[in-house]
Amino acid sequence: MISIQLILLIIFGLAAIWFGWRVFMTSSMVRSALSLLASMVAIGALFLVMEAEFLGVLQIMMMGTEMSIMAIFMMMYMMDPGGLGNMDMTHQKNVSIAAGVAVTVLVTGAAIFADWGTIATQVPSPHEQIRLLGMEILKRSMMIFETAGVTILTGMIASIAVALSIKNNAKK
Amino acid sequence: MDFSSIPLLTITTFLPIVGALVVMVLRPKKTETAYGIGIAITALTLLFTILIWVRGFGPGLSQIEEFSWIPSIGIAYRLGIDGISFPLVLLTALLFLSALIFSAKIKENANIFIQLVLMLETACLGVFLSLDLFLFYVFFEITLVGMYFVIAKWGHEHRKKAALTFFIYTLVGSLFLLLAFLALYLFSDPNTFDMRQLIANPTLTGLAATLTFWGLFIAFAIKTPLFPFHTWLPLAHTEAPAAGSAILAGVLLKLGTYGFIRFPLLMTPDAFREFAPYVIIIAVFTALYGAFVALAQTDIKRMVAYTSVNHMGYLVFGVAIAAVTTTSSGMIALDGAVLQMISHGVVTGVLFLLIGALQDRTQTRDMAEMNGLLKAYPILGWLFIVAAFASLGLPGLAHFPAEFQIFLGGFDVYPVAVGIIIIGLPLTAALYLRAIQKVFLGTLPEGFSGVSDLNQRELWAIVPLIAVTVIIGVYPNSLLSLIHATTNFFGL
Amino acid sequence: MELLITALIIAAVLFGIGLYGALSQTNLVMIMMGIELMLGAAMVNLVAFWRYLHPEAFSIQMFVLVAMTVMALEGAVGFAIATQRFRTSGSVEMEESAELKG
Amino acid sequence: MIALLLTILGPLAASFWITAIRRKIGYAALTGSLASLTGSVLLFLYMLEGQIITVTFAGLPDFPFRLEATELSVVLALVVSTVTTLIFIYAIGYMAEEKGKLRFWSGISLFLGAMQLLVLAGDWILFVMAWEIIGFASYLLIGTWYWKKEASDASNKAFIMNRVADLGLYIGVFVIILTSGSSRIAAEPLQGISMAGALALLLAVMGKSAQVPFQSWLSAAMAGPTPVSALLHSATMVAAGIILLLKAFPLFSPDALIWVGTVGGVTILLTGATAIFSEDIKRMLAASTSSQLGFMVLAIGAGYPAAAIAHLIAHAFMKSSLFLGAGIFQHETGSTKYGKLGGAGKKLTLTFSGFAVAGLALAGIPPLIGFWSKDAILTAGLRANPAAWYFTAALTGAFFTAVYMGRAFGILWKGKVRPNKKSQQRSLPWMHTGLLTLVTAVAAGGLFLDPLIEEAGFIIPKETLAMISGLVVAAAGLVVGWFATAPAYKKRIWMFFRDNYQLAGGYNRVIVQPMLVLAKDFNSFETSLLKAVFGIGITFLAIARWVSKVIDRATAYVIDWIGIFNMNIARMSSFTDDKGIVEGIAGLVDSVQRLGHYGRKIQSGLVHRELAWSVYGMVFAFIIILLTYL
Amino acid sequence: MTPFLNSFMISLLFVGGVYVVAVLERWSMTGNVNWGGPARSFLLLFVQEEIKTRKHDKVFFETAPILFIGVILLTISILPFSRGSVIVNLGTGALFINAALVYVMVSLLMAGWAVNGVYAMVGGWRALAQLIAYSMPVVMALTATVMRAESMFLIDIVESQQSLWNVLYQPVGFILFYISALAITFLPPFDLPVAEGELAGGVWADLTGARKLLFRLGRLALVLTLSVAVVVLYLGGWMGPWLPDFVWTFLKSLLVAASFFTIGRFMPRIRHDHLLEYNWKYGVPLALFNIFQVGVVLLL
Repeated sequence: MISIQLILLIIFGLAAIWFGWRVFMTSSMVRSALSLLASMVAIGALFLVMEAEFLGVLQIMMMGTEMSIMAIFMMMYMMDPGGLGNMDMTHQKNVSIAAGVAVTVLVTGAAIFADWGTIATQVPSPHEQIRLLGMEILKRSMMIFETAGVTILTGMIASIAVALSIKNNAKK
Repeated sequence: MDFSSIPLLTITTFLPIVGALVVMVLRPKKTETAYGIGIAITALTLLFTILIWVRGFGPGLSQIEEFSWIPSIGIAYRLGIDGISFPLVLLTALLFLSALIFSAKIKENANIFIQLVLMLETACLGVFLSLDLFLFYVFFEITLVGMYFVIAKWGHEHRKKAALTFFIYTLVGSLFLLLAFLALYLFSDPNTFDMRQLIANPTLTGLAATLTFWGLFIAFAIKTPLFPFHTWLPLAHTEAPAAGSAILAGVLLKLGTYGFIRFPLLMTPDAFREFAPYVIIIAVFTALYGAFVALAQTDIKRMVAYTSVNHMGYLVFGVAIAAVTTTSSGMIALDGAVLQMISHGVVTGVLFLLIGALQDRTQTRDMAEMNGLLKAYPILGWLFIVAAFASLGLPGLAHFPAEFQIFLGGFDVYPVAVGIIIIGLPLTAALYLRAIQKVFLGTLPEGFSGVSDLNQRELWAIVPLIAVTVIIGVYPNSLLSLIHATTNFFGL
Repeated sequence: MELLITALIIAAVLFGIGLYGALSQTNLVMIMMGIELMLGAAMVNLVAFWRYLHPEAFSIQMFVLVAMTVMALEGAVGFAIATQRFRTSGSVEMEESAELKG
Repeated sequence: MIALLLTILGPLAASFWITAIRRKIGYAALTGSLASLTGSVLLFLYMLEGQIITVTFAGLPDFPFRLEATELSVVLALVVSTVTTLIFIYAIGYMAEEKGKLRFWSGISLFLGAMQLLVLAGDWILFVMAWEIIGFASYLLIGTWYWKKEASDASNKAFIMNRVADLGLYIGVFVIILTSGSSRIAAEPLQGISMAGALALLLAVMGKSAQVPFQSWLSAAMAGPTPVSALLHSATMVAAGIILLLKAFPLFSPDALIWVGTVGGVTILLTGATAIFSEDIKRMLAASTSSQLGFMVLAIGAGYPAAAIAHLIAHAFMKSSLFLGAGIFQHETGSTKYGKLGGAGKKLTLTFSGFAVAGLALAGIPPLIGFWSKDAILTAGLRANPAAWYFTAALTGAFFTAVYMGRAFGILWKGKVRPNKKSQQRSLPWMHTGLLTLVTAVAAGGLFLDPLIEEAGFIIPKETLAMISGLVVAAAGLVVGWFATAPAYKKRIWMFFRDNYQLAGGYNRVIVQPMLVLAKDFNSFETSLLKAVFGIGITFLAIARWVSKVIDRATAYVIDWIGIFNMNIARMSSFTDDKGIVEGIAGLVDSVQRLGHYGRKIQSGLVHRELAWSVYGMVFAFIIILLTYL
Repeated sequence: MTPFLNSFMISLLFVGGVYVVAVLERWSMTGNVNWGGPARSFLLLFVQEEIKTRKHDKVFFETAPILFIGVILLTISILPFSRGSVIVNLGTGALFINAALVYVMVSLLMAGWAVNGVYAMVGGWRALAQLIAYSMPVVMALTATVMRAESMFLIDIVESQQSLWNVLYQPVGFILFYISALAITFLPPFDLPVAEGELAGGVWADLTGARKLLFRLGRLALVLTLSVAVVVLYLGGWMGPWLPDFVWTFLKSLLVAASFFTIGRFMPRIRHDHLLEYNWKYGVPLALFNIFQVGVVLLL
């Protein structure tokens, strides 16, 4: 049977895929960045469809910021004038396509032929979800989550350290 | 939280490594501060061990601290303590404190030295406290690494050679150990690394037990060391820095003997009983051999090193006796053996520290080149004489109760063996007296420019150990009560 | 069932695209985009599994969070590296960066 | 209880004070000994009231330590503390201008404490401890002047000989404990001990109380200060052996006692002869000590411990006073050789008289104390079985005693006075006090001997025959000795007698050298063992070299594998031969480089290539997983 | 009320609110209240001819305004005017506000980039800079309020202020959120993206007609939305005596909006890099402190 959920899934899924495809098809940096953003938002929408409301919203929010930043970096490094510039920025195309297709096929095959046991129909309400997630994070998986936090901190420090200009150091 | 729920053992075990980290992070410019930190940490560790004592523990393995580590194959973080391991823990804490205080004169990369020593302490405590084969093995290996670097970096003239010999020998030993542990694990039912279960019901039988026993035996015989495997010991002891050899003789040898008691005696008792006569033969030979070779040495440090071979011979003899018989005499011998570990640790530690002080002053270890030093360094000399007599088993000092019990227990079972091994006593007496006469007695050579006698620091390091020696000598029950309770418990 | 499989297939395709991008692009930032896509696909998988297989296991959601963390992190570090490369070699073209050649 | 502890801990505390505080050392020691004395007196009074004080405290797990003030031990303790106190008084004077006060006083206090512990020990382990500590203290005391070669030698000799003999004690105690199941020293044990155990104990006794063939350390021990010798020879060190015999006497079986008696008799004769022919007053006294102790051992062997105790007490007083006198002579003349001492007696009349009284007592002239004790021993010999052997041995011994005492008198008195260095007036009073008090004890002791022994719970045997014969031989001996004062007997045979039958050197040849040789052999074996280990390393190294040739023709993986193998071997052998490790490393480096050469072909620094590689890996892994599922 | 009626009157409220806000805006610029002005300018813009720049990016050019107004409407739809009157009572409302409002800036970015012009693009990037600056404090401030309410339902958040309004309960959070709201609405002093003076209108420089209209309208709606958000989150929502609930919300929101405009008039423009600096150096720590303080107070 065709449930509304399935339809939404397919719609947003197609959207995500389409935008994802666009990412590498445009010759304009900002376009690709923003289409990646779109794709990510679609993924967030997928989450929402799959009733993981918190995650969906969070995904949408975070990606908004992140992809915009990506766009600005594109501008900075690629000097992309508004949409013109028609150069090809790809290499080892065949390998890449092969790899992409192969992986896709493999995973799809696995997804189709694997035997997923029973399918759950009911999930907790969003509010309940958030509560349970909080419990999970702060009780059982606290260690892991703290690790993630520490990782973030490390990443921040590391990226700042890397990005610091040597010239500045020399000057100081 | 109440006193009983504090994980004292874990704290005690990992306090030193924390200290090492502190040193590593702060990397103090002044070595004084570095040593301050190190000494404070070790002192704190000692305090914690004493707290453990105060908290008290039953005859069996108690104060267990356990949580799952690699549950899939039943490896867990298990710490526990009983009357056999606790005195060793105490010894370790005390000896490391003294060693660190004593070596506070080492100036070149003091920070790294301190870190290594602290790491070593953690490892040793871990070995004595861990109740899990895997954990035990890990700590066992760490001790190896730490000691290797201590010798190789801060040792004397042939340090590289010595360190490498030490490393290779003990590495081979731990290979056997690993195999034996795997055997213990595989043949236990249900498969477990938990030493408590392995002790509770030793399941090995037949050939497996035999092989396991010999594997363990070789591993620990190398560490202890016993006769054919002892050649690393004089090198290592002689070349290591004073504190290093004190730790090496005081604690690291005990890893082997402790292993003898903990594994072959408790986990493969039948095999041990079967092969005990051979072990006894080896032990007797080792004791006499060590005594004789020591008698022939001219290098005083080497001599002391060989005497520890001799003492280890007594010790293993006691353990083997305990394995042979289940009567009370076996228990007496085992008490003696355990006490022997402690007393040997303290006494030999003192001796090595004193020799280190001596070497700092005279720049030589050759007894022929020293004479009449008692006049120059009265305190050092007298402390050395006391320590030497303790080591040759003078009553009222640490070694006597131990050796007396070992021989007493042994005499019941193998009077002839005791008759032979006891010859070691006058031999050690002779060699120590010779050393004392050569080094301290006699007249001071002309124009001897005496450096000052033991200074405050060295006294602080050495005198407490001497005090402990005397205490054990005159009031052995202080430790023996604990030990005896445990040996009783294990029904040995 | 078909719901789950649909989600998984979507994820698979996204992953493939991301992979293609990561492999084919010459430009560091673009490569990062590909990686982001792949991560997104992974998250879709996770959420799908949570939704259709184990709604009670919230560690899955927790892992999605961790994955987002990783994405953000990857972005940050990637941009830092890009900045550094841009400073040193004036471009972020990976074709030109073969210092790691053995 | 307090008294018991006071007796033992008083001196020990004094010793501790001396080592730690280092002030007023002489007086501290004196107070310590006085404390001990008062303690023992208190004990004695308690004992008169008939109460036996016992202190038990935790020792080894199954064997608690116990102190027990039995009649015997109380009496002995009393004697010990009295004699020691007097000697201390003397020593304050004697040590006044000697070096090494600190060591001397601390050691001697420790010695006294240990001795009291030995006397009062109520269980064998404590007894062994006291026994050994006495040995240690004697080591310290004899080595008081450690910078003198002979002093340090003598101390070593004393300690090691005792140590060897102590093995006997260890074995014996093991036997005792294992047979009786407890370490307590029982007045009347359940069953005796085996022959072996008895002989082992006898060995210990021979070592401690310098019986043949262990007597040589005693004369060597003369290297120490005179008070030390006085102490060692009179009531403490050597007496320990006798005390051991007394405590273990109930355990001995008759045929074991025969051995004891034999040892005693032989010692009496041989060492008596030594004493006669010795040319040095202190050595003479030393030898005589051995022989007197022989008397005691003989008595015990004969089965009459009472006689032994009596003689022990008497001998304690006599011998200590003799030594003190000798010490004064030494101080005045600066030597102990008969040659130099000639006529010293004329000058120091007071000292000489004291010396003479003690000597006569030792020779066994009534009514001095020695007469009674010797008489008791003769009686014991007479009643023993076989009486012939025991009695003759004892009688001859008595004769010898008289002879060498007489000879000593002769030399001291008849020789011509020679002027010598001024006498230290400052220290003499102390010495005289000590000496004369002891002498009075010697003179008057005869009256108190019987009650004392009875208090100790024994009866002194008496026989008129013994008395008369003893008196006769004593008189005869004195006369012979008085006239046999020819300075030196140069004949080899006499020398042989004098020098303890070469046993001193004999030990060196019989025991010490072989031990050292053995040690040398072991050591060489040890070095060869090391060499062997190194040799293994070298062989491995050779293999390594050979293999490293093969490497060149091997493929990369084989290279790699052998390289690591090679490296291990090189490690193993590197401590013998540093070149080895170098070559091993070289081989490894070579192989690794080859491998790396292959590696770098796939290693393009390009990110996308690397990514592609990782993807291949991923796909591969994925397929594997799938296959495992299929 | 039926849901339909409910949503209808809410939208009515909004339209009215927006209109009033428009009047307020004029007043804040010119200083005199002119009730007809907004309507007139609305019509003017509506009939204005459309000028498209050369080589503009079609997709973005069309989508940007729609996205802009769309996200604002989304935000509106989850804000409760009273306990009953909310269109979508979202389980993650508090988070959603932020999530949606991020896209305001994204749309600005798109618009700025789409019209192929320098000023516009610069404006867009500035917008992004501001976004990076304030996103952190906003989320953290929201977190604090959610912590107090132990729920993300905006209604619960309002309920949680029964005893004490958040403005007093967590003043630091309020200030942060208030400033950030000002920045979100890129009103002066944060109006760099569309600064008339220095950037000739910035993002909007080259927009005309309906698109401009949409943006202006959207901006007005945005102001109202954020005022409502401030009210809901910090000023106790509909709580107040005598008057019906939604009226209270309405009045409070208008007051907040007025405060927005007035503040804008009396403050100098803050450069975006300064804004970044302040927000990251002081804003984030303050927000953290705020969370900490709320947590402590909660646990007490």
